[in-house]
Amino acid sequence: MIKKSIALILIAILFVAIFFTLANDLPFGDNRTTTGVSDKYIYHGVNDTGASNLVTAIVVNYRGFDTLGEVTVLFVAATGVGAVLYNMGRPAGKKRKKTEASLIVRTGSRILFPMMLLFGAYIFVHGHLTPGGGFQGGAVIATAFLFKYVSDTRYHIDHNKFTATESVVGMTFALVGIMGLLLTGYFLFNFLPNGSPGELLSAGIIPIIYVAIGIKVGAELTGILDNMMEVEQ
Amino acid sequence: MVNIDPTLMIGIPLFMGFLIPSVAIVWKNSPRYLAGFTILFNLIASTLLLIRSLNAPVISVLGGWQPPYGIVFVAGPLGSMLALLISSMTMLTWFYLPPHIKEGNETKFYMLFILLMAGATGMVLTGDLFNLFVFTEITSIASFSLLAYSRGKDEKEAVEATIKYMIIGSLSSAFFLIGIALLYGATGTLNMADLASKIPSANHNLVMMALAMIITGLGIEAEMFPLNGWTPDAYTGATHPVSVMFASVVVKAGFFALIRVVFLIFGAATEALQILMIFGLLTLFVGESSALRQTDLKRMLAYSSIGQMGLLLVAFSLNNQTALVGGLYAMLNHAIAKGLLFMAAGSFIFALGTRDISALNGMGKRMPVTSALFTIGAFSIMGLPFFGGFISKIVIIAGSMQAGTEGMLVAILILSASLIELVYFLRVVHRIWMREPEDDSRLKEAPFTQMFPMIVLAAFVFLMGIYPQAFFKVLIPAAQELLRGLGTMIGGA
Amino acid sequence: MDYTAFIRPEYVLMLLFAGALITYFAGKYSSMARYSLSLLFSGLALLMVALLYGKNTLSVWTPSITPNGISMYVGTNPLTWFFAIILASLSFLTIMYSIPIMKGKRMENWFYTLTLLLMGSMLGVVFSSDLLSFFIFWEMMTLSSYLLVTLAGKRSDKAALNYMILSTMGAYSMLTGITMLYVHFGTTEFSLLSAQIPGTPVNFLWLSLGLVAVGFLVKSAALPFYVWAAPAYSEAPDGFTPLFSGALSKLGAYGLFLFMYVIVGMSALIGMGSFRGVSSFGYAIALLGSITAFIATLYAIREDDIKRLLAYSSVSQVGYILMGLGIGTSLSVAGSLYHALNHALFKTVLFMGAGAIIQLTGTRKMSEMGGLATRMPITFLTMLISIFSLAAIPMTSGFGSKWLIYEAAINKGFVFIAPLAFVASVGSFLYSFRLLQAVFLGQLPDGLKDAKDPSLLVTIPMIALTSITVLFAIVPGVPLGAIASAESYMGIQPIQVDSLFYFRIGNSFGAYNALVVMTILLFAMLVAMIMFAFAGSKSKKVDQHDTYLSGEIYEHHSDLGLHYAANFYRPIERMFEPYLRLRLERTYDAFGRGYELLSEGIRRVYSGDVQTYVYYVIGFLGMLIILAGWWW
Amino acid sequence: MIYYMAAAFLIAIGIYALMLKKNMIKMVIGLSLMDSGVNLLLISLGYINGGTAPILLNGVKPQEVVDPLPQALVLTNVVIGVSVTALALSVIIRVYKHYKTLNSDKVRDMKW
Amino acid sequence: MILTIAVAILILMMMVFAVYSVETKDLLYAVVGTMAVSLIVSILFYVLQAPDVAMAEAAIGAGISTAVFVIAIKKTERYEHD
Repeated sequence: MIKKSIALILIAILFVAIFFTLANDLPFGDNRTTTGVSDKYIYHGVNDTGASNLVTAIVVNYRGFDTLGEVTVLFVAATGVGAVLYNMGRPAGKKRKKTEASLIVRTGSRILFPMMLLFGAYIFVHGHLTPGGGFQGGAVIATAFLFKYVSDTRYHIDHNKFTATESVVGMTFALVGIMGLLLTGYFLFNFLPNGSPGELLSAGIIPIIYVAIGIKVGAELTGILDNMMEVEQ
Repeated sequence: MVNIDPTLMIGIPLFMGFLIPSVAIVWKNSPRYLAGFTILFNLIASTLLLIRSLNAPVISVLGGWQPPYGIVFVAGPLGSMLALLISSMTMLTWFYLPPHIKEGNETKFYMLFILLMAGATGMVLTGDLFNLFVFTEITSIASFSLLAYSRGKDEKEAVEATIKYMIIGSLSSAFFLIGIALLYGATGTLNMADLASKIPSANHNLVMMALAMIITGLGIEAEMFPLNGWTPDAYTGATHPVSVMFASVVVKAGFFALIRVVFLIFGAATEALQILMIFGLLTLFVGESSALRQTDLKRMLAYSSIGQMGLLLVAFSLNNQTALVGGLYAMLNHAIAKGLLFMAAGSFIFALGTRDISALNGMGKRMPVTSALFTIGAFSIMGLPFFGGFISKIVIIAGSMQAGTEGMLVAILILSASLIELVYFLRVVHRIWMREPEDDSRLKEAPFTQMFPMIVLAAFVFLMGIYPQAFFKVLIPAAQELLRGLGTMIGGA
Repeated sequence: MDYTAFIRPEYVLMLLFAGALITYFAGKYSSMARYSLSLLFSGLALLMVALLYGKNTLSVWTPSITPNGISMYVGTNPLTWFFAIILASLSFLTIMYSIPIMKGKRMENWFYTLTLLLMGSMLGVVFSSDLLSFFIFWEMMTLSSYLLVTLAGKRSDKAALNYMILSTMGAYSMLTGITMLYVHFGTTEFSLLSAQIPGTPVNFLWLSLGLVAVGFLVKSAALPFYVWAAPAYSEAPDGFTPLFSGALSKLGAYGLFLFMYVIVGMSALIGMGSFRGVSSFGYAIALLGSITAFIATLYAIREDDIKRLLAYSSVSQVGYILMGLGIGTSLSVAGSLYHALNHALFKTVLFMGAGAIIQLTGTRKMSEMGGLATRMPITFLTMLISIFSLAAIPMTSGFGSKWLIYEAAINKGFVFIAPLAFVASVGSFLYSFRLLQAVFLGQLPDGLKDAKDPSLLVTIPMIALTSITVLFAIVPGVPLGAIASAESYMGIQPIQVDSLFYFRIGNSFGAYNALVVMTILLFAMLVAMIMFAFAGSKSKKVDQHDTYLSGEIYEHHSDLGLHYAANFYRPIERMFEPYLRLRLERTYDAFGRGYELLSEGIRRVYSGDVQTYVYYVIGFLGMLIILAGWWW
Repeated sequence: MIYYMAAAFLIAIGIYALMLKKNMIKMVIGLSLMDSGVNLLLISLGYINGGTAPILLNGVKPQEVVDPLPQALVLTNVVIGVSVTALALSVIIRVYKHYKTLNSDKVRDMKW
Repeated sequence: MILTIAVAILILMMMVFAVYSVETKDLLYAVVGTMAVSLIVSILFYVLQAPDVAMAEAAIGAGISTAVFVIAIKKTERYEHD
C-alpha cells in the first residue's frame, strides 16, 4: 500500500512541476522565436534550400545529420529485432494462423495494396512541397505490407530482396552525404541547384534523400513486422 | 597530414552498416572483415584527429550551415581523445570476438558492433544538444540489441538484463528529451556553445528544471547511484566482449555526455556540482561495498566499475584543473584496465564454464598467461605503484586537496573506498595464485588472436604507469577545454 | 682516485631491481643459479651501501609522474646511511640464512625474487629524499612484504590480508598527509620543504604530521595498530621472518625520524606545543611507545609458540625505539637509534635460531622442546648472547641503548613513561628467560635425540651478527660515532663520543668504561665456570615434567601440558588475566564483520526488480525537483 | 495552456503505468504514452497564436508561420519511440519464452 | 472559441482513454486505448498547425506501434494476471 502512495506522491510532484514551470515560464502561443534560431529557418528557409515545406527543409537540410542519425536508429532497431528474434521463426511455408481471412478482406487487400503503395510513394516524393515526407511515406508503405500480411496467411516478404533494397537505398543516402563532403568540404551539403520553389524537381538533394528515406523506412518497418510475425507460437 | 573530417567517422561506419547485409548474402564471412576495416578506418581517423586537435579544436560544420543554425562537430583534445579510446577499444574487442558470438546471427552482430562504435563516437564529438540525444539513442539501442544477443547457456540472464536496461534506458531518454525541450523553450537554440552563452540570461526557473531532468536522464547512462539499477545485470548478462564494450565504451560516452552538459552548458553551476559530488561519493561507496560481498566474478567486476564511475564523478565535480586531469586519467585507466579484466574474466569463464569466484582456485597454474594479465589489470585498478591507477589516484587526491578543507574529507573517503577495492581484488588475486586447484589439469589458453588484445591492454596499463607524461600532454589541454567552457570555442550566435 | 665516487644510491636500487628480475628467470632453470645470484646481488648491494659511508649525495630522477612535473630525488646522508647499512646487511644475511631453510618449500623461486625486490624497495624508502618517491617505495615495500607473507601457504592467508589492509590504511593516511604538504608548499623535495616549514600555521602542521605519523605507527606496530604484527611475523615463512621483524619494523621509526626532525625540524616541533621541554607531539609518540612496550610484553609472557613470543617481543622493543625517538633529547635519540641497531642484530639472530629449531623439531610449541643446548652448541651460544642483549643484561649492547633511553626519560622527569619502561624491561627479561629455559635447558625429549647444529649457511650469519653484538658491547664508540653524525644531520645536539678510545659511553651524569667492566665480567664468568665444573657431579638431573598425577601412569607423549615450559608464568598471567581479555583484536574483527554486514545490507539495494529501479529513478528526480524549486 | 495540461497528464499516466503495473507489456504501453506526452509538449512549445502550418505555398507569409524546429525534433522522436517499443516487445517475447510469465516480479533471477 | 471547447473535449476523452488503457486487465483493450490516445494526439498536432507530425503520429504512432503491440500480445499472454 505504501508503495502505491509513494508512487502517487512522486507522480503528483512530477505533474505539478512540469505543468507549472511550463504554464508560468513559457506562456502558450506567444512569439518566442525572435530570440532563437528558428526565425532564420522561417525567413530564409525557402530561398536557402528551395523547399517550401520548412519542416522538411530543417529535417533534411539544416539538421540533416539528425535525420541520418534517425535512419541509423531505425536501422539499428530493425537489426536488433532481427538479432533478438533470430532462429525463433517457424519453418518456411507453414501457415501463420488457422483461420483464413474472409473473402472481402482478401479481395480488398488485392485491390488496395497497390493503391496504398502508390499513396505512400506520393507522400515521400512530394515531401518538400506538401506536409509529410520520408518517414510518413515509409510508414504508409509498411501499413500496406501489414495489410497484405493480415489478409494472406502464407504470404511473407522475400528477405534477400528486402535487405538488398534496404542497403542500396541506405548507401545512396550515405553516398549523398559523402559526395557533399568531397565536393564542397561540408558533409551532407546541398550541391544540386535549388530550382524554383513549388516545383516538383526543386530543393536540390532533399527529394533524393526523402525518397531514399521513404523506401528505407518502409522496408525496415516491414522487416520488423515480418520478424515479429514469424516467431514460432 | 591528410585531414579526415570527423563526420566521416560516423559516415563510413554507417555506409558499411548498410553494405554488410547485402555483401553477406553473397560472401559468407565478409561481415567480420568489413567490420574490421571500418574500425581500422575509425582508429586511424581518430588518431589523426587527436594530433590535429591538440593545437586547435577541429570544427566540422554539417550541411554548410554555420553553428547555431546547423549541426556542428567539435573535436577538441578531449573529444578526439575519447574517440580514439572508443575506436581502439573496439578494435581490440574485435580481435577478442570470434569464440563468443558463435551461436547468434554473426552478420547482425557485426552491424550492431560498428554502429555502437559510431554512436559512441558521435556522442563524444557532436556539438549540438539534440544531436547528442539522437546519438545517445543510437548507442543505447545498439547496446540493448547487443546485450540481448547472447545465446547458449546464460541466455536467460541476458534477456532479463536487457528488459531491465531497456525500461530504464527509455525512461532516461524521455527525461533527457524533456530537458532539451525546456532548454529550447528557455533559449530558443540547440547548439551547445550558443546554449552556454544564452543560459545565464535565460529564465532561471526553467533552466534549473531542465538541469534536473538532464541530470536524471544522463545520470542513468553515467551509472549514478540511485539510477544504476540496470548496470550489474547488464554487465553480468552480456557476453564477454559485449561487457568489455560496456565497461570501456558505452558507459564512458554516457558519462562524458553528462559531464559535457553540466560543465559546458550549465557552466559548472555550483548546485549541479554539489549534486554530482554527493551522488558520486554514494555511487563510490555503494559500488565498492556491494562488490565486497559478491561470489560471481563478472558481477563483482560490474560493481567495481560502478564504484570507479563514482570516483570519476567525484573527481570531475571537484572542478579544479588537477582534479580534472586526475579524473580524465582515471577514466582512461579504468577503460583500459577494466576492459582487460573483463576479457581475462571472459577467458576464465569460457574455460571453466562457471562464473563462480571459488572455482578460480589455483588458476595461476592452469591458465598462467591469462591469470598474469588478470593480475596486471587488478593491480592497476587497485592503484599499486608503476600502474596507471596509482597515478590517477595521486593526482585526484592532490586535486581534492586543492579544494580546501571539504576536499580533505573527499580525499579520505576516496582512499577508504579504494581500501575496500583493494580487499576484494586481493581476495581474487590471492585465490588465483596462492590456492591449490582441485584438478590441476592444464586448461587451454585462448589462441593468440584473442590473447593479443589483452597483451596490448596490459602493455598500455604499464605504459600509463611508467611514462604518464605522454598522456598528460593530451589531458592537460583537454582539462583546460572543459574548465574554460565551450562558449569561447566557437563564436555562438 | 676515490673509487667510490661513482657509487650512488640509485645505482644500488637499479642493481637490486634488475637482480630481482634476473634471479626470477635464472631461478626457473636451476636452483643453484638462484641461490648464487641472489647472494651475489645482495652482497654487491651491501658492499655499495657500505662504501657510501659519509657521502651526502642528492640526484634528481627526472621522469616525473604528475601533471606539473614533480621530479623524484634520491640521495644519501648520515641518517639514511645508518638505516641503510642495517637493512642491507640484514637482507644479505637473511638471504644466506634462508637458503637451507626455504629449500623445497612452496614457490621457492618467488621467495628470492621478492626478497631482493623487498630489499630494493626498503633501501629505496631510505634513500629517497622527496615525498613522492618515498611513498612509491613505501607502497612497493608493503606489496612485496605482503606477497612474501602469503608464500607460507594456507595458514598465512588471514594474517597476510590483515597486514595488507592495515598497512595500506596507514599508507593512505600517509598519502593524505603528503599531499597536504605538497599542495600547501608546492614542492616535495625534503630540503626545500624543511626550509619553508618555520612560518606555517601550527594546526596545519599538527594535522599533516599526525596523518603521516599514523602511517609510520602502523608500520612500527604501535599501540592502536599492533594487531597485525604478531600473526604476520609468526605466520610469515621462516626464511622471511628475521628480515620482516628485524629490518622492516625499523622503517616506521626511520619515517618518524625523517618527518619529525629532518623535515619539520626540532624548533618547529617545539613550536607546535611543548610539554616540560619536550615537544608534545614527541611526547605523544613516546607515550604510545612505552604503552606498546608494556602491553606487548604482557602478551609475550603468555605465548607458548616460539615465533609468536619473539613477534610480541619485537613489538615491545620497537615500542622502546619509539619512546626514545619521541623524547627528542640528544641522549634519547642516540639511545633509540642505538636500540634500533641492537634490536635488528639480536632479534634477527633469535628468529634465525627459531627458524633452525623449527626446521629441526618440526614444531613451534616450546613445551615440546628442551635440552637442545648440548645438541646444538653454536645455536645455543649465539642465541644465549642475543637473549642477554634482548634482556638488557648489563654490559651487553642492549643494555647500553636501553640505559641511554632510561637516562633521558629520568633526566626529563617523566613520571609515567619511565616506570612503564622499567616494568616492560623486567617483562622482557622474563620472556627471554622462558625462551632460554624451555628450548635449551632441561632434558632432551626422546624425539630430538638426533638434533644437531643446522648447516653452515645458517650458522655463519648467526655467528656474524652475534660477534657484532659482542663487539658493540665492548666498543660502543663505533656505533655511537655513526649515531652522533646522524644526530647532527637531524639538527639535534650529538652525543659526545670519546674520540681517543671508544670505550666510554655516557654523558653529564654518568658513564661507564665498557672495556673495564667487560673484563671484570669475563673474569667473574670464568670463576663461575670453574666452580660449576667441580661441583657439576653433584647437580641432579631434574625431569622436565611434573608428575603429580597421583599414581596414574604417565606417558611422556600425552599433551597434558605437564611440561615445565607449558605455562611457565601462570601466576603472573593470572594477575593480568581480567585485563587481557579486552584484546584489541576483538575490536578490529568486530569492525570488519560490521562492515561486511553493512555491505550485505547495501547489496540488497539492487533488489533485481525493475519496478524498484524505476522507483529509485523517479524518486531521485522528485528529490531534484524539490531541490530545484526551493533551493536554487 | 490546456495542451500543457494534456502533455503533463500523459507523462504522468505513463510513469503511473510504469511504476504500478507489474505486467511488462503494460510498462511498454506506459513508455509509449510518455513518449506521446513528450512529443505533445514539444509541439505545444512551438505553437504561435494565430500561426499557420510552416508550408510557404500559395501566398503564406513567413511572419505568420508556426515555429518549425520542434516539429522536426518530434518527427525524429516519433520514429525513435516506435523503434524502441518494437525492440522492447521483441525482447519481451523472448522473456516470455524463458520465464513463461510477463510479471516483472517473477523476472528477478539476477539480484543483489 | 468553439475550437478550444472541442479541443478541451478531445483532451478529456484522451485522458479517459489513457486511464482506461492503463487500468484494464485485458491487454488488447489496453492497446486499443493507446491507439485512441495516439490518434487524439495526432488530431491535437493538426490543431497546433503541425501537419507533418500529425501524419507521422497517425501513421506510425497509431498504425505501426499498435500492430507491433498486437503481434507481441499474440505471441505472449492476453490477460494481465498478478
